[in-house]
Amino acid sequence: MKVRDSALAALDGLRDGMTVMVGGFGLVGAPLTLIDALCEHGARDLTIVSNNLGEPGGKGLSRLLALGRIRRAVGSYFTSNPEVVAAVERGELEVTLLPQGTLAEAIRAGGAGLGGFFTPVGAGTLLAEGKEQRLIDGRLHVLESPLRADFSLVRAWRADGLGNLVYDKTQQNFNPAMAAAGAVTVAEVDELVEVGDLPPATIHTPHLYVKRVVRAQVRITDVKSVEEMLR
Amino acid sequence: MKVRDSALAALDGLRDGMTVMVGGFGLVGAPLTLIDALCEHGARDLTIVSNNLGEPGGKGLSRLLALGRIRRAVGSYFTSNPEVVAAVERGELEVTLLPQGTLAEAIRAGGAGLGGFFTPVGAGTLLAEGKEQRLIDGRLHVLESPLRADFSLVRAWRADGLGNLVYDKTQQNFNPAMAAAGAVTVAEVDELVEVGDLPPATIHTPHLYVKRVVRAQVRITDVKSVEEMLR
Amino acid sequence: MTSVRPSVRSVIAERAARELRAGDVVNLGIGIPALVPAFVTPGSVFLHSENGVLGFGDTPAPDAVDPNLVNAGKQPVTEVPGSVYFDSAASFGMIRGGHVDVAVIGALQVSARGDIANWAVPGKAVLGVGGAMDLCAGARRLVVTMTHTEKDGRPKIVEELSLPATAFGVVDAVVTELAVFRVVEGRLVLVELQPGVTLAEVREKTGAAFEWRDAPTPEA
Amino acid sequence: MTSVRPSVRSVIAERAARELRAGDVVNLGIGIPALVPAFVTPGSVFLHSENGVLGFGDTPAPDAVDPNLVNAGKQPVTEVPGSVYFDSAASFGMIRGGHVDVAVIGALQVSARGDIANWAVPGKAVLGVGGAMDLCAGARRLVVTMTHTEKDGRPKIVEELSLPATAFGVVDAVVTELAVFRVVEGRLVLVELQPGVTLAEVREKTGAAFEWRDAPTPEA
Repeated sequence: MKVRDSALAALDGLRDGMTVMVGGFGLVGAPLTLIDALCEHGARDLTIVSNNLGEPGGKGLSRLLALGRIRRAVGSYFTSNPEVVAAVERGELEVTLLPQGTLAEAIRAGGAGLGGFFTPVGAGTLLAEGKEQRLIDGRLHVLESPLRADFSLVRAWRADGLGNLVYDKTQQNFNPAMAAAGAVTVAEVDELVEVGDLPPATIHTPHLYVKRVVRAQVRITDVKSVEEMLR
Repeated sequence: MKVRDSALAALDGLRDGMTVMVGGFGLVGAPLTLIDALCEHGARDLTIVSNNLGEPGGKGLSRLLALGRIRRAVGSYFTSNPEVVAAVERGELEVTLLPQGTLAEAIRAGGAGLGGFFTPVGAGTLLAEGKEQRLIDGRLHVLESPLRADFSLVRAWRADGLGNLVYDKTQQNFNPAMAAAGAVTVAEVDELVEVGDLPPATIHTPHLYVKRVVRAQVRITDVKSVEEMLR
Repeated sequence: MTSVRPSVRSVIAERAARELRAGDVVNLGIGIPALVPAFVTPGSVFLHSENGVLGFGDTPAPDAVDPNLVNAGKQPVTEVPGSVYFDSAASFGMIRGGHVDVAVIGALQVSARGDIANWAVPGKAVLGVGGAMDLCAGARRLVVTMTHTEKDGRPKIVEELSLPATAFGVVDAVVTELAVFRVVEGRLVLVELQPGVTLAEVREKTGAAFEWRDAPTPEA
Repeated sequence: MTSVRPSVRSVIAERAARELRAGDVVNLGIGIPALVPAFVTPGSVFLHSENGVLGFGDTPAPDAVDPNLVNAGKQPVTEVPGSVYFDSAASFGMIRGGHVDVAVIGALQVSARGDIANWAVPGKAVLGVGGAMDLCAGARRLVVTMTHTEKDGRPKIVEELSLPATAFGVVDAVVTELAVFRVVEGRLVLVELQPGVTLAEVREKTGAAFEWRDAPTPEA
């Protein structure tokens, strides 16, 4: 069975130096329970692939960063968290920046077994420096490489016992693509249901992508109040 | 409003020589009503992008082929229809063959604004001849180009008035990717429902991809009996 | 002639709203673009947000906030009839593939030929780009909203970008508190002066040559 | 030593079934692979079909056929608890990305180093490839099921393919009515003889050199 009793147990096999994808856009759809378990786990020198690194005040991945466990971050938007900016300025964190759509597409390409793709986004800009560029149909494109991970940590609303996942509203964001791009994908969910209870056409992440499932212990509202969300 | 009274009216603007994507795997998910309308419409010298060209006996796109309207077909599996094989042998039809997954991915790339992608599938084989190939991570890959169309004809189960689409079971196949890759996408559906009646997380094709919607007049069981399906 | 800031922002947002047509799929950036919905007939356009929603409504009341439903500014929004959710890869496929009719976005600089800079400032660590490049490169029409000049008076509309580019030749319209420009086949064209603004003022505060439509009397 | 055809096919399918492990995601080609489910404990593996379904059951009775639910052979199948539907691009992403544990597929030829030919015959118009290349290149394990030789006795297991290749170095196991081979680090290894078959017969009917595991007595 894929369901694990504890989030820490669900990280079995995760080691120093690994690449870990972590879902979420800000804290929405971020696997906060698994991030806490990752802090507890102790692995260091991690490469984290995530759109951003949590929010100020040690929320989400910002907590892992504060513990000094992240060596490199691959994402699109680190500016909103001053703790990330400070870590870069101190030379403690290396950052690889991609346009957000290129990040999403590179993760999808990783999961889908592609060797890379040409995109017009970012072509000719600073973010294309050192990358192959070419004109395609008269428009400059840049070649981007796929992203894959040793572990992918995702957040969903419901899972069945096989590991089929359904996400709630904009909780999806990077989670489905990351679920497919991780060698070991661990999902934390609000609800576990019986196999057959999820309508087959509504499943966002088919079970073949999910190795382990745990119950979510931390909800977004546990770390960020509605007042903060509306600010 | 996107809903049109007739399938023929929904093809307004379609002209000789255009590229038309047509959904379906065999006849499942094939827009049989719109294919009939395309036959009635009269446009010729068409390039059809479709996994296959219907089934023997003038079923689906095989009817359009018999009318001599298809100049070129891009797909993955034409062998199962002897009428297609005969048209090629008579020199009336030009065929471009792609591995089925490459076909699906090229259509997706077209809709998603990508300039091409590297795939290991087909690398080193006859189907990669004349295409750029390179080693990526020690494995030979072939560069494939995106596919786009002037019109995409798709088949779905339900649509709301905005053009949001939901497919039934394996009716999806190439339809969602094609819906995104057509300059003008026309959907034929079994049911038209009110805006708001389709649960937002269950919509397969968001309405921004769909320009026109018509009611399906022809169902798969109208052209193929259950006995034939089970044969 | 200069207004207080909030009013300038409103003037720009109100004019930008008139760039939208009924039925458009519209992606709004943060800042001034986020003010645009206040000037649009409710339900006349479909708001797209790159984190994975098409068709959403206003900010909810505090007791109606759904923490799993936010826009790209991480602000809570609301579901409306016809709302659709999808993942980031699909969402950026919509943007990159030209399926978003209009993006309204802020900028640091726009060049006469429609290049845009809105993500990086030289000398500062470049740690965020978000969806800016995707939206600038992918939206079918790109409407830039910005104040006409920097606070120190330096023009933001320039012959050549001095800041790192976000995308090249992609801007369709620029709306400021002074004027509206369009980029037509690589040429900058003044199409409208905001109420009370003179051509002379726009010339003075614009760092690029521009054409204008109605053959106005040449000025010195 | 030779059986009637249906029996040969069953022998191969039954042995191929033992290549599957509980919980495997399995894609079955047409022909002999389609016979494999008859030899698998129901529910012990998840069948994947490239037209967009994971987890499906047997052919339904005529009065229970759903025309919108078919496998890649266009045969009606049935929904089971846990079934998932998806589109072709997603489905081939699963295959190409290595998320399908085993593909069982027929072949015209297999080479000693695991190259496979199963889609084209020289001199005939090449008008169909379907998902063969995707499955051969993408499945985590590739099990080939085929009769050991052509009807005229020519071997199908060869040193070098003479037919157009589908993919290179991808075959993990070959199951015929005579034997089971594995390709281990580019070397062909005989691991099992079917009941009543001798090593001499396999040697005679195999067009490639092979190793075998249990150091059998050398034969002439």
